[in-house]
Amino acid sequence: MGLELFNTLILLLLVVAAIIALRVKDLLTASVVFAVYSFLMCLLWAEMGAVDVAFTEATVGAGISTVVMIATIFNLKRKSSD
Amino acid sequence: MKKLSLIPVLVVGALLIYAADDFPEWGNLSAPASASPLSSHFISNTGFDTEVPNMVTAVLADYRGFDTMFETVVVFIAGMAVLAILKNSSGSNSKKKNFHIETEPDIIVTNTVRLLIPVIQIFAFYVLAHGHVSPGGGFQGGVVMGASFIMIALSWDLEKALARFPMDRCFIVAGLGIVLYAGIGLLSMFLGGEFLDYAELANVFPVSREMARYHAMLGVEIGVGLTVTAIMFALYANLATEGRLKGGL
Amino acid sequence: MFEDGTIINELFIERLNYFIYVILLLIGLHGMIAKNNLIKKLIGMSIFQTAIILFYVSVGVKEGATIPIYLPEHDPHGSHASHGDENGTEEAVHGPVVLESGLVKGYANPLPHVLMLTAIVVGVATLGLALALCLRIYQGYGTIEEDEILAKIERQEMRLKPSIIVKSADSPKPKTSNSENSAPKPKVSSSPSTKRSKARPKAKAKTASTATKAKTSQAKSSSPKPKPAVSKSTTTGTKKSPAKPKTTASKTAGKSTTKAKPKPRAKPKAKPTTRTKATSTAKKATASKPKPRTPKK
Amino acid sequence: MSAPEVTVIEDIRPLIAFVAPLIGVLGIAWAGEKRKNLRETFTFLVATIQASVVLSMVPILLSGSIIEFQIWQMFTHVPLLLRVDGFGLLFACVASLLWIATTVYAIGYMRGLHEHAQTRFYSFFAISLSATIGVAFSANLLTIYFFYEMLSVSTFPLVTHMQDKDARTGGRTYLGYLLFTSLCLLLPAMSWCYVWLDGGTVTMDFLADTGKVGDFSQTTQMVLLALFTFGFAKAGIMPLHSWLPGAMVAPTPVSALLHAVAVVKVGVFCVIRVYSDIFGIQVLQDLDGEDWMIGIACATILISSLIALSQDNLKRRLAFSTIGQLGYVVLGATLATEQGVGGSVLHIAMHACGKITLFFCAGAIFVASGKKYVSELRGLGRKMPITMGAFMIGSLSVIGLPPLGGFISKWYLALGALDRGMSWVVVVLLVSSLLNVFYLLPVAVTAFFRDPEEDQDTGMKEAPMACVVPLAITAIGCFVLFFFAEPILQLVGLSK
Amino acid sequence: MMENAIAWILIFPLFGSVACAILGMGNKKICYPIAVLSMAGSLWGGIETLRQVIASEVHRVSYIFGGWTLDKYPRGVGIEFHADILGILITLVVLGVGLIVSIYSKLPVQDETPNKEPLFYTLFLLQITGLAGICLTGDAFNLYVLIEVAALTGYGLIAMGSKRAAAATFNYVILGTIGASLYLLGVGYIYIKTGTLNMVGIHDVIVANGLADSSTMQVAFVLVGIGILIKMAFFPFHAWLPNAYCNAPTVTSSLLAPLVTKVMIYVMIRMVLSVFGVEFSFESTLWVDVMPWLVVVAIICAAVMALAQREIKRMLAYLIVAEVGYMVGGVWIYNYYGLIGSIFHVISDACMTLCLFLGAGLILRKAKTTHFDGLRGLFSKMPLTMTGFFIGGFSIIGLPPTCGFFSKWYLITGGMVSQRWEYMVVLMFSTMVMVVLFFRLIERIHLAVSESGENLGHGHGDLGLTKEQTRFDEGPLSMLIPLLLAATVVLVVGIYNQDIVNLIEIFLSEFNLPKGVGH
Repeated sequence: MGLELFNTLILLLLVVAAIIALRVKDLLTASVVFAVYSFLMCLLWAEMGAVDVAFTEATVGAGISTVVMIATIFNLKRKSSD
Repeated sequence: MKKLSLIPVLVVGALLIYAADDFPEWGNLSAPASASPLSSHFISNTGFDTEVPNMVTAVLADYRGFDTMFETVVVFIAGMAVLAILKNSSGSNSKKKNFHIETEPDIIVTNTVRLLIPVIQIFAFYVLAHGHVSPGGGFQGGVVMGASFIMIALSWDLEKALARFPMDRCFIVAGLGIVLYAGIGLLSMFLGGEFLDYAELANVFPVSREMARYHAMLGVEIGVGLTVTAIMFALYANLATEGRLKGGL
Repeated sequence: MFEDGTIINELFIERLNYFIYVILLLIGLHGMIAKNNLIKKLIGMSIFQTAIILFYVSVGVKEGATIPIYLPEHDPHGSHASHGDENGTEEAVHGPVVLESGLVKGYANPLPHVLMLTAIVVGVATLGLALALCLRIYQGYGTIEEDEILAKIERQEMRLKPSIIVKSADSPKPKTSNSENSAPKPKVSSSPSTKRSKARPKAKAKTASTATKAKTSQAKSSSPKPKPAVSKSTTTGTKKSPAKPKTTASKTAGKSTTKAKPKPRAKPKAKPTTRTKATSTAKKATASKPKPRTPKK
Repeated sequence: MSAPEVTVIEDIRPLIAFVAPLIGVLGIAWAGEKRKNLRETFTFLVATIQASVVLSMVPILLSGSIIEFQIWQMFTHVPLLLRVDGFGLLFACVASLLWIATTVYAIGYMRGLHEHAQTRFYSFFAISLSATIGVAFSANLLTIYFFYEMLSVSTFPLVTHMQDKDARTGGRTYLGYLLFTSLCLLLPAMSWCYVWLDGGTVTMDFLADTGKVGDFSQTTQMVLLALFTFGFAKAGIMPLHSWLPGAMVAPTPVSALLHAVAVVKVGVFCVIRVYSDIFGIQVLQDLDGEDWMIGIACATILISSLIALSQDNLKRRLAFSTIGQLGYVVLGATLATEQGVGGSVLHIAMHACGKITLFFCAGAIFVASGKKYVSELRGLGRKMPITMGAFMIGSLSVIGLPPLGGFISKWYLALGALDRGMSWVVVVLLVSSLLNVFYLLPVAVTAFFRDPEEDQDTGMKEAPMACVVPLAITAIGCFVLFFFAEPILQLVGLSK
Repeated sequence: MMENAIAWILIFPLFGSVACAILGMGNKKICYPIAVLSMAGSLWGGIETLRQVIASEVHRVSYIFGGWTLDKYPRGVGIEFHADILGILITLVVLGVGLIVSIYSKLPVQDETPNKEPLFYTLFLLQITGLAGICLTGDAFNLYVLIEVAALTGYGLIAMGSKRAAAATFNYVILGTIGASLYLLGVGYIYIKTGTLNMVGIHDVIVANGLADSSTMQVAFVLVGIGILIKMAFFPFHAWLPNAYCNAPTVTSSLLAPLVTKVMIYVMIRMVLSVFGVEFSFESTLWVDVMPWLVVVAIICAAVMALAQREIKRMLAYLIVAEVGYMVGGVWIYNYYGLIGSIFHVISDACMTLCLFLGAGLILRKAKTTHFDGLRGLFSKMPLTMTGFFIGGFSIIGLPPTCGFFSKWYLITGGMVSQRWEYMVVLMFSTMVMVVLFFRLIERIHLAVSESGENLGHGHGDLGLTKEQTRFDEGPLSMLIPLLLAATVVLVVGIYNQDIVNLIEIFLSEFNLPKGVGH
């Protein structure tokens, strides 16, 4: 049951993180929030027993793609209209 | 536009919910996906076929090795495409950086990183080599390794990282990774099996067919690792500097 | 669908994963379609893909199953590796044994995990490529807001209507970038198409050479002339670009505006891939490009 | 009415007759503008070869056998098959013989006017002729469709030869009508026949599958009949006729050969094929709504003649007269009697000879005097007696007075109408002949018996020899055909 | 070597691309020969495989990677290459087009993407790899990976074009990713119900467990279908195609335009027939009733939009969208002839689109423009190019004996058989539109008349052009020969269509499709 609760909690947080990542006006914040989203996702998968997927998501989703995204945003306008 | 775009979204949503009603029970053992001869074969025979404890690695690198080869190719393509898009598209005409890094690299950061880098890289090798018995494998290892170079670039500057890992060498390494992977497959094909039939390597190496698969998997994982390392770093280097490989973060 | 209470109910109780994944998928999809900022579109894309991955992983879940790695007692490579040979196939002579079917349900289904590893990789590859495209678009149009980009493309199409040759000879119209965010531009650009088309062939003549020359000159720092433009250019994106045509125009003082017209068009041409018709001023202009960056380190 | 017992001979000559012009094109293109004489020699050579090959097949036909040659297998059951039967051979003879005359004429005409791009002109001329021969020798619907389309496309550069605004308008109407009808009416009609008969095993062969259409319901047959009749818009049946006057922007040799002989005759040839070899006389006579077709044909005849009356441009007047005459041919086919079909077959030959004479004359007048309007021709007969005399003969032949070819064909048509018990058709024939008199004779009359205005340049005389000789020959041909009607009928009769 | 021919099809371009990437760094000149050679080798593999397929009594070659053969392991453990006649035919089309384009590519690549040859050829060869793999694979997920391989290379190749191309490519990326992801999701839905990813296995399970009425499978069908429709630029989803192809480099558009959409149509046919099965797809879904009408809308809109274009490449792009409508319709009118028609049209349309785009590339190179206003007098300037180009055009119109006529014939016949009059009418309509398009083009080139209709020049064939504008000036041979080759192929495929159709009939004989009249 504890796992159930953990599961549900993460799922809800995921939705929140996703919405924030898409709504916030500052792209830098958005990408960081997206990293949080990825990390939550990684936790969720680890909890579901998909350790390899979780590992990959941790390195890629929360790691590389965030770094790359931020590196790109530094070359772009940081503000977004939506 | 925004309002309009809701329509397809909601249609898709309705479809998916409609189907979700029909899904088997959550985590049901007798669900087709879990009870299919496929998954049970993977679970029961992985050890028998390949002696690899980590089924995911075995399925990834051997049973579905063909997929993984193209997964590596996809990474390779991404690197090449990014280079193709950004190469000598001489930089931004109207560019206001969010902020510039004028200062020398910070002493604390650089020293910490100097301590961390070896650990990270060793860890990367561990992840790669230990992927047979624990979570991890070529891809994750490669990403960690690439991240270590990115870390150099972040804490000093890109030139320092590129001095250790020049861009053209990046792509040569990436290419070699694919050559290693497909080459092992090709070798096993020349030895009389199908493409990627690692078991045939037992004809030349003094190991059983299972151990041949076991070791060949390590080989292809290394190939994946090489490609991913190089491309991840190349991605960062090109994107951070719009392909000029100068300045950047 | 939604008024059907039972579905909602059980969705929330047993199949929360399936429900949430649908929500995430829709959020991502909406982000991809409706968001105006390209980066936001990409974030939406990633959410979209991770949602699908979540679905696959949920498919692989089994009640009370552990991760798909053999426990030590089942480890084929451990103690079991040495004995065996029930079924007389020579593979099994000193190979491990097949896991008893009873134990199979103890392990999660590895196949979806494998598929999703691949999917994640594809996702990051697509992301990287798309980010590169964003950079390229930003260089071209000075913005990453979709509507503004479309507006600029529209204006550029309008402007190019009169001239056939330039419009379709090579659709690359890179120079638009700084033409768009400059008010005086359209007036200049309303030069008779014949001028442009005449300027074209002689420009094409020195295609390859200028391309390479431009690149090399780009590397080393350049003539002091473009300095003022650069200093202006460090104010803001929009204010800077009017400065650029002015510099080129000042260089080509004495020439009529229509004759000077191809120059700003030509300058950025030296940068992108396709055939460049760079004139001497164009090369100087490109050479000035790295300038603002050189003090930066 | 197919006669399966005729012996079939495998022979490559039909293919030669078809391919020879195509090979000639290479020579023509190679010679180019530089070597005019060489180029025109090539044209003449090819025309002669084609004609001789065609003629060399006449004895075989007369000996009571037919020639076949299969080019390749198109569909599972449908070969691209060439077959020479009497009817096709007759048409081939007419086309190829008149091509020789036209070649000579064209040399005179094009040089006389110093036309541009003559190489292109001769090349596409040859291509369209080979297409015509292909139509004449086709053995089934799809084969005929192939060459039909080939003809449509290859004549486009000839129609738009002048490359100016009028050429564009003319070319647009030309292709618009022809391709629209062939792609949107003919194609469905054919696929309908192929698929719905015996589950797609029917080849729509002109010998084997005659009358198979009878398995359809009456309405279906009627729809098919309409689709085919209007699908072959080259036949110029009334609602779909206006491409023909539009195509008159072409140089006169083109108008003469293609739009008085090859193209339009290909249209009616196809129509006759469909009526007599796809439907078959029996089926047609049992078909109720078929009288409509007769009515449409008659309407075409009358209306076009009336329009022709009002035309002052000589070539346009001739064009509308052509439409009327095509109406005769279609009428004969729709009558669906031995006599009627025979009449229309004859009329193809007779009218070809007569009408090409008229066009030659119009062209000659244009070359000599640059006049293209009837009202300008006053007193021209004195200046160019041969031309106008030939014109007179041609008109009489088209009107249908003995001892000229036109008479016989109309006679047979009348007989056919009477067989069918449709006396009103005979009335239509008489009226239209009267109209012909009204719109054709005045031309010659003004030319001969009206005094020219004085401000005319007096130095005008006959057109160059190369123009006059052919039209004289064809004029004589009108006489000759009158006496050779029987052999022609016999030749055709062998295949029917 | 021989028994692995099917693997060589992919191995050649794969290694070729890596070789381009590594050796190309040293000297760029080496990339072109590598590309041509590996394409030739790959084509050899394809022909060899075709021979094997025809030789085998089941007309199928099944090749399982990694040696997880069916005798020792359950189906689907390894990834299977499943080459039936249809698959290998389309593969040969892909390889043939690839070879021709690779020969053609020498000069355009040098000029349009200077000092990017290694990158270009690497992506080029990987594109071929992906497309050929799509045609051959028998594994639903592997298909997804290969689709992504083809898509990513496509993005890269297109984006090398121009700045304008970058924006166009971004739309392509978004739409393409949506499409591919929807397909992936559909595969997931299939997997959750069938537990396998092997196409044959899926079909067996569907038949065995009677999943036809399971809502999950229905949704999976819809998801896969929509995903593929997006990828093939079917009308409502076509937005990415025109801009992408117009702003791409010449070689890219000549490679992608003939192949990408056609291959995706092949995937649809494969999914409909082999994976879901005839009964499922046609009997138990609404698509049979809906799709033909969507096709009608698609073809009409695409044709009208094509009419509005004044620029060759853009016009061609919309033509492709219309042609896609043809082929989709041919599948969904659901009968034997319609399927023959659309399969044969996939082949012939690839040939003629290749012809047209190669021609457009040459025109662009020589006339410096592909806008209608710049084309006058090209017949005398570059007659051979124009001949090749318009052979393709006549094929699109559907004039015999080009291959376009025969495919159109079968499509019309199919519509006739299943009495889909609306489909036939719209075919006629678009045919007329194509007539207008191409003969208007001929007019603009051939006549001395401006579009608004006043005479230019002064009569007698004077086009109002200078001497050197109409002087004979053909493109370089390395580009001209491939074009003429393609034109010849268009004619040859038309003339020998019988043999190809026989092969297609062998393939279709194993499905019970309504054959008779008005079933």
